[in-house]
Amino acid sequence: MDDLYREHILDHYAHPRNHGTIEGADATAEGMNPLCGDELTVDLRIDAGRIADIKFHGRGCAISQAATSMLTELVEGRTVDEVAALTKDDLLAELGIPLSPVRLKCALLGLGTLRVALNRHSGTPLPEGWSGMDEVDWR
Amino acid sequence: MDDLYREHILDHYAHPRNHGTIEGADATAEGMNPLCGDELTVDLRIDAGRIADIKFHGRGCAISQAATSMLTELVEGRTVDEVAALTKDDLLAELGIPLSPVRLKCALLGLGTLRVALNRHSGTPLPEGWSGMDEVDWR
Amino acid sequence: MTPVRTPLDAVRLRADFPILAREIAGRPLAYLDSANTAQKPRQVLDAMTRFYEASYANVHRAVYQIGVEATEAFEAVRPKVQALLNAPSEREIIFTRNATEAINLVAYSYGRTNLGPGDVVVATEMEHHSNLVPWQALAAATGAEIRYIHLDANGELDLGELAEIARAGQVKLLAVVDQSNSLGTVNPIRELADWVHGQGGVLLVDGAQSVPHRPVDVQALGADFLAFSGHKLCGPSGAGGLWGRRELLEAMPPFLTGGEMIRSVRLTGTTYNELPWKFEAGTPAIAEVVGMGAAIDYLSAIGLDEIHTHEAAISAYALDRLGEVPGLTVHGPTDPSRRGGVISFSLDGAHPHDIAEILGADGVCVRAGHHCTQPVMAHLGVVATTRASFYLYTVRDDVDRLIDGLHRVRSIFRL
Amino acid sequence: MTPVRTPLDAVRLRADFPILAREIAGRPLAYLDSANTAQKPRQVLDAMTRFYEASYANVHRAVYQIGVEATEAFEAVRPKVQALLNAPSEREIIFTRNATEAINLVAYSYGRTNLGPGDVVVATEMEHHSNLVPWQALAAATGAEIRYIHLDANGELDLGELAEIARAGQVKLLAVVDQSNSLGTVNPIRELADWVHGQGGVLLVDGAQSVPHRPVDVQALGADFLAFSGHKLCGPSGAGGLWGRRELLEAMPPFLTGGEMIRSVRLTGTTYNELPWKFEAGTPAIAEVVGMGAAIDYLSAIGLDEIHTHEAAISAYALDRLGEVPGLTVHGPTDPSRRGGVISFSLDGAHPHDIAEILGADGVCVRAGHHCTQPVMAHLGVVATTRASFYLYTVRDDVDRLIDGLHRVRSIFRL
Ligand SMILES: Cc1ncc(COP(=O)(O)O)c(C=O)c1O
Ligand SMILES: Cc1ncc(COP(=O)(O)O)c(C=O)c1O
Repeated sequence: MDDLYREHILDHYAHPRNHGTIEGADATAEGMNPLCGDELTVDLRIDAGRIADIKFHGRGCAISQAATSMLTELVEGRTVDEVAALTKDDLLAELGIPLSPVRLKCALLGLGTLRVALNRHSGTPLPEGWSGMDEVDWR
Repeated sequence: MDDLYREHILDHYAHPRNHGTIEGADATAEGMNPLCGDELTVDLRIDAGRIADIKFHGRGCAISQAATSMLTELVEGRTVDEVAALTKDDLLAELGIPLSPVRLKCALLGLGTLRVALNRHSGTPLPEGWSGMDEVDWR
Repeated sequence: MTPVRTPLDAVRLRADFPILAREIAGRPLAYLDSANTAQKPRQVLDAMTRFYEASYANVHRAVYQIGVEATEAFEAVRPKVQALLNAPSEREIIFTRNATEAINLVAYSYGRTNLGPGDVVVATEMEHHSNLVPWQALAAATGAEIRYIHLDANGELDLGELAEIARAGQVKLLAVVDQSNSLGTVNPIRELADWVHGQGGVLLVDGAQSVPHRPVDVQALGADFLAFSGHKLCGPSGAGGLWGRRELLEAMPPFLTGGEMIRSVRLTGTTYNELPWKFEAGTPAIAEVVGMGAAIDYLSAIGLDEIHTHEAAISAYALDRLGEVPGLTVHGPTDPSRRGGVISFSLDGAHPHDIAEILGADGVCVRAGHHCTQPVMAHLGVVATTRASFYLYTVRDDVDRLIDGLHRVRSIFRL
Repeated sequence: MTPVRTPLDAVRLRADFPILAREIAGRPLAYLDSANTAQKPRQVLDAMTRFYEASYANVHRAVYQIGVEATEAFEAVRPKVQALLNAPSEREIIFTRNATEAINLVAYSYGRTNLGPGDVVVATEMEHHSNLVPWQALAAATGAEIRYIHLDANGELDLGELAEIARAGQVKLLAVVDQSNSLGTVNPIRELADWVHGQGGVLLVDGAQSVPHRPVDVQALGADFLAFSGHKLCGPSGAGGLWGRRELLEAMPPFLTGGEMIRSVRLTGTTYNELPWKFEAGTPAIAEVVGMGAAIDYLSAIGLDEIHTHEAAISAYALDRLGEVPGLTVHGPTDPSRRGGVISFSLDGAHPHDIAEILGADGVCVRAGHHCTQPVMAHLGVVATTRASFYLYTVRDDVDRLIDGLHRVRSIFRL
């Protein structure tokens, strides 16, 4: 337990980085965790192939809020291609806490939503029925 | 086992009484045992409120054939009211063999079919969905 | 013949439930998620194992000894369910996988035959998704309209809306939960039955949360259909049931078709079996129904009244103690007599998932989420709540550990 | 990684099945009704009891430890089924109660969306009622026509009829059993797949009798859907499955609706979950699916190939010995290589019910009846047959006792 709610998680939860919305964003996506109903919106400004700005808001638990906050720090300023290549393990390494499968869905909600936003921006059709959660399996 | 296939059962099976059909019967009914697909037809001639003649034919096991054969002997010449009052226990007493619930359905097929024929004759509407097997429960 | 009953001794009953002895972080489970699914007593597990080891066979078909035993064990559960619900006839008891399948059976078989444009199907804002989505689907498929009875500020149904609903069209069916799984609210079923019958419609009661927890009498309720789940009443997963009034069931077309539910099959057409088998296609959940029967025996021996009394006492204690936690809001009716042993709450500054995680690490099992009642969450203005729910094996110590855990949550989040 | 396998030792395996030690009339059971339902090894029963005693909780929802364990145990069965069927993805595996429910799911969800007047659904005269009545019901509901592939004198499908069937309309779906449960016939599925795909239709394979008994590969068969039952493969009652091609499943509307299968529910409308959960409404048969997983592990460790080889040997022995009984006719293909371990027969002068009763009294369990294939019975010109069916635990002694029993039948009836 003390493993999970470490100082950096609590800090990101209490003081989320890049929280808010972007007026006239270049891409936006909403994510939803069907298990708990948590909702998340990610806005992007993309400039010359780079994430010039990223903001998020929504309702979620400490894990999803902290993970998304940390994710925004991780991607800001990086190229779209770099970000598209970011894996869930990269994010989980950053989080550095042990997660059960249910909580994994929490932790990856932001990443999934960001992917949807990037796909929308690039015009790549999303896989049918894709919710950005496809990487999260139960095992 | 030797309890079941007693001499009188085998005899009625080999030599069914009142086997056949009645031309221009006053009442007829077909019975079916959905468990095994066995089919039975009972024809009646009714005269002055009495079973003047009864015949049956169909396909069935030794138990159902013998039970129906014995049933026809039991009812022939009796009044319709007496026959309508005949219970399954009366017939089972006549059979005199121990029966599991599945075989009870075999043994009572003839009685159920006879009841349908009597109901048709009297013009009493049959209960909805009634197959003449309603008395046979699984317990 | 009613045995004289002593108050239920939950501490003693816990010993019947092997899983409750499991330790997490050095302490036995405090399982506070029985509204989700109940744990199983040894009596139920043993009944199933014994059945598999001695009498397992397919039902209704076999002439040989174990087939006869299997059929008798399976069919003996129908009168047990009949007695549990005070149903007029065991022929009215249909075995399903769970309450969800039971409700879908009615939505497909009754609904698609009897509803059309101009008709209204009524549900409530408080329904579990399983008693809501099938009616949305029915409305979409038939052109009937769906209307809802909304919640008041207290988490109870606003019956003042009935008059307006009646004006929307011909009310054909009202689907309502007997006891809410997320608010605990106990609904005025008899009153709703009278109303819908006055409209010429029928009443489906979702008994998933009431049948396991207190005496339920379908005739006194005035219900036409009632759905329930075996896994919530200490039975195995995979078995549940539907009760329906015989005249209705007789007139309904089959739902699932296949083996067992037929009388005769020809390539040119098929006739169907009698009730209840008309609605039970294919090999049923044989051992699970037998297990459900053992669960009904187990609960009946304790007494549904006693279980209800016990849960009411635990709920009152829990409501009291939850009141000690700063920033905590209990949802649903404030009058303890109008609610069952289910308490949903919110804690300022802590998300339900985090609460459940922190409690879970100490072996306190509560549910966090929308409890399959998203419209209730929308009504409350939250996405999720934390829920503790009680059963015959819940003891005060479980509640104390819940409260301790909530204090721990507050300290972790510095609230 | 394929382990080197030795031929299956049925005598040793029998010890895994507690019920087979049960004595009737002083002798252990000779259970010859596995096509109806299979018996369960201790390994499966233990897996379920262990699950209930240590990890039982509802799936997909819970944050606490036992909920995580339950979800993992449940979802771990999907890849086991995937491997069993060589399915492309575990997302294509949907858990149902049995094969019947799996077939109904396709008939409702795929059938009612894709078929209409002018379309043809094709079944065969050999189908189990569970793969026949749903298509009759579909035809009646949609105005599509149902056509049948009939049987030849040998109990095999008359593929010469395909051309005429194709002229009857747009063939949308062909439903066919992989291996007949009443004749033992093994069908040319690949050939039928090519034909129906050539017509622009899809193929549903009823794998109820093949999946438990030999390696089945949905991709090699060219199937679009395959249904099976867990209880026939040594798993518990109450669990089975449907495999379907992902594109088809994705495009299909949900069948049962309710909890678990939703993404989001509003009073104004609902969106659905991803595959496979879109098709799994309500609390699933959790422990039964876990038990089915244990059964798949058990069978896989023995090897489906070995099971098939064993059954072929037992069948050959039984066919030989049945030939000794005067007045006995075996139905179905005469070539042993074209049939599975299921033998239906008739005995002149003795009704199947009487045969099964007399055999049963000596602990020999065979089935008497139409085996849910009344059209096959009509084709054979009988109302019922006696059927002996084999599995991994069948030994020659079981067959010998069957033969002894048949001689006893003849002597009782003085044949
Ligand atoms: C060929 C075939 N199809 C379908 C079924 C139906 O299986 P279940 O009753 O498990 O749904 C059976 C089982 O009897 C069968 O043998
Ligand atoms: C009120 C209510 N209705 C229906 C259901 C659905 O029950 P099941 O998932 O067993 O079908 C539940 C269970 O969560 C419930 O609480």
